[in-house]
Amino acid sequence: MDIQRGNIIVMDRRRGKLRAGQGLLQGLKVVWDHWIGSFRKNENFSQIHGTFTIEYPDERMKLPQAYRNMPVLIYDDETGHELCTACYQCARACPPEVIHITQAKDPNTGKMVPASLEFIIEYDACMSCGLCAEACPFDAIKMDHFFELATDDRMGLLQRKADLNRPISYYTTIAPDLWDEVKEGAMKKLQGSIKRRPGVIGIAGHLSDKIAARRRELEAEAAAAPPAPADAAPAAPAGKLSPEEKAAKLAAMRAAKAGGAAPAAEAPAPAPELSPADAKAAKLAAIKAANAAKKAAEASAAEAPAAPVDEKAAKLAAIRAANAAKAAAAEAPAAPVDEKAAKLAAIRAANAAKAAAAEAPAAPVDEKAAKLAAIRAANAAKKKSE
Amino acid sequence: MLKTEELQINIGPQHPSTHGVFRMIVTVDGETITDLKPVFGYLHRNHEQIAEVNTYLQNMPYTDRLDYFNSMANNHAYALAVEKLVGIEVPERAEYLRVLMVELTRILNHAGALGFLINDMGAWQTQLAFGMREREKILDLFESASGARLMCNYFRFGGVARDLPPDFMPRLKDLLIAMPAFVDEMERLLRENEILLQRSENIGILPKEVAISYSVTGPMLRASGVPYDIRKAEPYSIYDRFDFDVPIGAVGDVYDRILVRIEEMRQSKRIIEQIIQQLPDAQGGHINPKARQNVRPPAGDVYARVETPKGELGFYLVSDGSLKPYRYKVRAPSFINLTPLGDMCRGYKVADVVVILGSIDIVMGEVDR
Amino acid sequence: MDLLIQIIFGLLSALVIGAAMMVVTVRNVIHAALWLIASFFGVAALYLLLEAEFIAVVQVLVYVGAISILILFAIMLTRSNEGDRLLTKYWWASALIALGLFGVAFLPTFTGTTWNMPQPTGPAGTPEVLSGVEELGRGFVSEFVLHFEIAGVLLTVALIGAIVIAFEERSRRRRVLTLAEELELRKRRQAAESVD
Amino acid sequence: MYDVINHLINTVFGLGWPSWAISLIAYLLVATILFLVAPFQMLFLTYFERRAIAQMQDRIGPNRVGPQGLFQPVADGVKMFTKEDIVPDAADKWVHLIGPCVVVAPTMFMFAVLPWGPGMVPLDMNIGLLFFFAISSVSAVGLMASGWASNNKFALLGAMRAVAQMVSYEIPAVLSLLAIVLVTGSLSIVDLIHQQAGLFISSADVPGIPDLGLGWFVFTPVGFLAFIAFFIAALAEGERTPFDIPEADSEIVAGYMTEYSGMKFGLFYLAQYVLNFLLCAITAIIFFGGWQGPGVGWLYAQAITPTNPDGNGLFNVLAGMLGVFYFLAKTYFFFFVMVWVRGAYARLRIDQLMDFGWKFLIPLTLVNVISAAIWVGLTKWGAAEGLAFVEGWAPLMRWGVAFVITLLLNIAAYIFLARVYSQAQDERARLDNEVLERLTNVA
Amino acid sequence: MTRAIPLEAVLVVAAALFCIGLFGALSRRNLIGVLMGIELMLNSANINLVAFWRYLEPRFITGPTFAIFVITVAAAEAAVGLAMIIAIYRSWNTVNADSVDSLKG
Repeated sequence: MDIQRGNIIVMDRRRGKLRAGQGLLQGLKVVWDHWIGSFRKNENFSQIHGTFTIEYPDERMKLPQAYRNMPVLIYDDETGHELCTACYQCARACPPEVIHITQAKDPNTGKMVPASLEFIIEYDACMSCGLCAEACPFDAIKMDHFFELATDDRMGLLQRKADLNRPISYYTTIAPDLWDEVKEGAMKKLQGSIKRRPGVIGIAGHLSDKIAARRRELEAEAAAAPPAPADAAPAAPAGKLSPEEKAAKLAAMRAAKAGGAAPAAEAPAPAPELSPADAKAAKLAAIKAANAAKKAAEASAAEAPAAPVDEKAAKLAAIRAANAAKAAAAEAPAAPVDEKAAKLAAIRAANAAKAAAAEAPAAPVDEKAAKLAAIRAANAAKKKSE
Repeated sequence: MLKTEELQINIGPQHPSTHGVFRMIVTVDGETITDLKPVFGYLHRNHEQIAEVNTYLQNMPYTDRLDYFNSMANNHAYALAVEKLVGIEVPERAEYLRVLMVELTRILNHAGALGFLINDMGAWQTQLAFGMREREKILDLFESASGARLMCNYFRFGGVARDLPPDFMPRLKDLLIAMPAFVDEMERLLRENEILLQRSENIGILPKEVAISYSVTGPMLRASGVPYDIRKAEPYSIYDRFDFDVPIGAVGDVYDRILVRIEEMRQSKRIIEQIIQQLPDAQGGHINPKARQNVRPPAGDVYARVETPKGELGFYLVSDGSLKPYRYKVRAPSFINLTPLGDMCRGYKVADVVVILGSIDIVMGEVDR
Repeated sequence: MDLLIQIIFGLLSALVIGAAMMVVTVRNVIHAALWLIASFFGVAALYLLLEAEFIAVVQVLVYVGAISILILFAIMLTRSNEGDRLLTKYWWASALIALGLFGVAFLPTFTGTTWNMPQPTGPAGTPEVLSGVEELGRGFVSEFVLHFEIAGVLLTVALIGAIVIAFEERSRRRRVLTLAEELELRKRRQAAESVD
Repeated sequence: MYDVINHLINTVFGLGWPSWAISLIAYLLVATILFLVAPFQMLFLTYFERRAIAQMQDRIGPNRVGPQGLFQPVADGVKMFTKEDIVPDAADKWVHLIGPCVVVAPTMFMFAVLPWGPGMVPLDMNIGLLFFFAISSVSAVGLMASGWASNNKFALLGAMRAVAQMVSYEIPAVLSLLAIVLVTGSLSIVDLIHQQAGLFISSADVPGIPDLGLGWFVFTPVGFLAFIAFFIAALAEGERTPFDIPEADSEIVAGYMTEYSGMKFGLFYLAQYVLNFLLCAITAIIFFGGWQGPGVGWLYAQAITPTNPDGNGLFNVLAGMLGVFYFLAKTYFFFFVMVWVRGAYARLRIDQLMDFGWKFLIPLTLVNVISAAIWVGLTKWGAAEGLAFVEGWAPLMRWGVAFVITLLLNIAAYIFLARVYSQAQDERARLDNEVLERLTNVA
Repeated sequence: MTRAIPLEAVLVVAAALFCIGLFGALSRRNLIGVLMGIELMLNSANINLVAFWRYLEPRFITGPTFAIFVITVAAAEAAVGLAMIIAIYRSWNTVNADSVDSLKG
């Protein structure tokens, strides 16, 4: 039987050679080389000597970006909107069928809204195969890198939407390249779905009531006083816009685009004298413009290669940590005071703070801010638990 | 009490050296074995019934669990079967990536198998530690490419799930520097060692005719002297573009199986080197864009087979035109390589049973399915 | 100092005699064997007391190290159903004989006769010159060389005899054929049939 | 030790106790010291083994308990104590208890004749070596008893294998030492060491050699072959790889130790490691000159010894310390070789092991005894013993001729035996022709 | 040492051991029990030899040499005896002295 492009080798068993202990000595020699070599660390793949143990809790392996452990839901930091539009693609793609979604309904019109009311993943049955992340057209569900999931109660592994939400900033820290590939499409689709979401539906659980309160505050303020200058409140007041608001927003968008990479602090162009309703809309638009400008600035910061401006990213991260901390404090009243969710949020805040601290290489200021945020988160958790 | 009559020893499911949950009822006369009855099924997970309620793509992660030592090879077999059924053709770069991953699995499996075999002979995990170190390096490469070390789920219909990350190639080239040194060291430890020769020469002999009649495949068949390798006999995917040799043994005992596995590791390294030279770097070439992943194949059946490190893994799929396969049958090499164990062990000592089982190199996930 | 030695001698002889009694009376044969080993140790200590070091060590090496293991092996290889009666039917007769022998024959002879003890020649304190291992070795190759050779021959004869008696000949043991041998056998049979 | 205590009690406190009381105290004191040394050796050796074998496998080994994992054996010991001690109900309780004790006791006895340094030997018996091996054969009885007592088929099989192995490997061990005793002419271990002074040629053979304490027996062909045979037999005696059949977990689970847990299991563990230490020590003493080393001889010459009572005491301490250092260094090196062999080799099957012992090692040691006789004849005997022609030669010349002859004899024997042995192995494995012949015409 | 213990005491101990051995050899049903009895008797003979050597003429080596010869004979006898017992056990499947009463093989 002959084969192409290669020949058949009959293994030579070296019979007849005098076997008087030489093989044994070779074995000892090999083990001796390893004993001598093992007193230094094994650096890269090309070495076969040297100790290669990584003492887990102290030293950790650097996880590759494509590493996948458990699926999580992504929400946009600025608008607080979740990318998931409850299209059930991931539920259909999941082999062990562990994803359960219920779609949200518009309370007054009764129509279906492209947002998920409740999103459950049974972490204990999920085999983290990653098919859901590939099937999702809106890039709403991504695979996380967090594998320390030990828990003592089984129900702890039934993850609800509150436990699954992760901000985009967190995902960009763990898998930057993967997010860059899908960023444009995801953001465009997000804007599309935000338009079709009334009120606060579709906003990540822990942010929804804060944003609703913010909006009420804005209406009261707009109704009470003439259009005051747009305050730099970080809260992103985006809700379902009535038609004329939409027009104003379009104008503001165009202004922001015209303004180009103007630094965020530049005051929006003085709006022409408009009726009180228009005033409210204009003010809303102003704030929208400020946000857009800020996002542009932030985009520029992200685009700039290894931007020397580390402090700003660190400050941003610190602020975001503060938000998360404040969010932990203002737990959504609707969900029952759930001891574990608070603890989880506190841990996440601490992680985010630690991530922020790890991300800002040298600046002492950011460490202090991150530590501040972590402490505040811990206090919030403690206050919550009494 | 100890008159030398038939004594039944139960090398039971929890025995430290049966690879996974596998039980052997050995009847012994004095020290020599008169009869051996293998008992398995402890790891049966209803794999083929589950496959009938899953769509074609949903089955892909389940094929990782068949021979959990080399999941890439299982995916490759399943992907080939479905592509043949549906008629999707695979771009160049994807083919090269697939063969690269399968050959890396072969090195990984043989390093592990030799380590476990020497460990069964009582060598206190030294060769196993060396084998495991090389295996970890390859698993890290798999992790950076597919996302998981063991359950890779990396193959899709029409290509692979994701392209190689930028740091994959440099680490692969480093690995290929270490590979010849590792295989030579393993050979220096195993080939001349008098103790190992005494424990493995003329033990568990499987003559050529018996091997063929038992339809044994893979390194075990080649060790018995039959030069049958599917990559050469029926070259699938792009194996016809690489030149590599097929090692065969002379007697068909445990020692030949060790030598054949060591030589196969070298041949896999040769293939990987050729892949690195010929790898086209078309952007996005890792998958056929037109291939829809939730396929709906026309009614009909297909049988595709692949040369995994353990032998010939075949998938027989019958589709009735719906989204789910009507029948999903796996021809598992470990299961069929295990059947001659009873015959092979007869006449040898009790201590040899464990060595012969180790030389067959089975994984219970594939045997019980 | 003498009192100490007498105490030790009393203890040792009690150990030896007690262990021997147990060997004879205890029901379980394994326990009997273990008591036998205890009495061997007692006897070795006795030799040390009699300052015959080499004999004591050889006693430990041969009796405790080899013969007792031989006995234990034999007991384990021949575990038959435990005999209901420990002693044979006429055990009291043998007891009578033993006692009679001890009382009538040994005791009076040993205590009666006067042994001509050698008077200590040198001044009181000189240690007696004892024939240690050195002289023993020299004696073995000079005066007792014939006895030494005969003992050697005896040991080899015993060795070969034990093996021949105890060993099951190969033919009687059913030979289990391995797969390769069966194949070879089938080929030869076909060759044989095709010839005739 | 006796005179130190005597000086302490009689002169310092002037109590004037009888000499036997003082020697009793002295021996009691030495006994307690040895009883402390044995377990500590075991603790250190277990740690040393786990670290060394880990390094050989490119890993780190225990480093969490205490600094660099030093308290790991203590943790193992505590675990061993606290584990519940289960006695199988069908087993007879007494023999189950006596088994481990009889296994451990001899290993403590063997410390009695072990010289740690110049003049530091607990009991200098003139048949020390024979005593050492006589006592070591007693532990086989303990193995047998414990194997039988646990009333478990596997334990009994394991025990019988272990005892068969220990008894059958005692013969090559004692025979290889016989060769050395022939060369030195005395069974006492202390004399053995004294004869290993000198530089590569022991001063006993050629008096003029400067005494650097390096005249070890291993540099003579007789000694070298005896060393190899003895070390292999010691591996089998101490049940180390490649001869650790008794607790071969892959075949019969844990051999005779299966039914033991808790403290009794700890005793087996202690006995095994102390026995290994002692075997390494004896190898170091007999073939590598125990505490002999450069400087020890010179220091001991100035010290207070029976021969020169007016040396100053400081040198005693110095010589003692240097001697113990050399002794322990050599012993730990041999234990490292044992661990090294454990890391490198697989395990032999029980019948191959017996084959190797009886058909290769024992003939080898017998040949070595013959070459030892030639060595003694050429170097020591004169006309009195009938070797007149050797009388005139200079000691160096006689040593040289003896060296060459024994070297050739040993090498020839080794090659011949290796060839015969490997042919015998192939013969055993190949198809049994006459059985097949008989069966073919039977059908 | 000889002052402290009279020779007669040692001889009496040896005699006692001998008688117990004799009783064991004659009365035990188990063949191996009989063998153990014989071992005891040989041991007692050895004690006598050594005692006589130590007390009467310590300078001559006839006593210890014969003691060693007795030990070698005892070892050889034990080996052959046990081999016979095992052969008997294999053919008659019993180790009781009473039931082994016919000379058929």
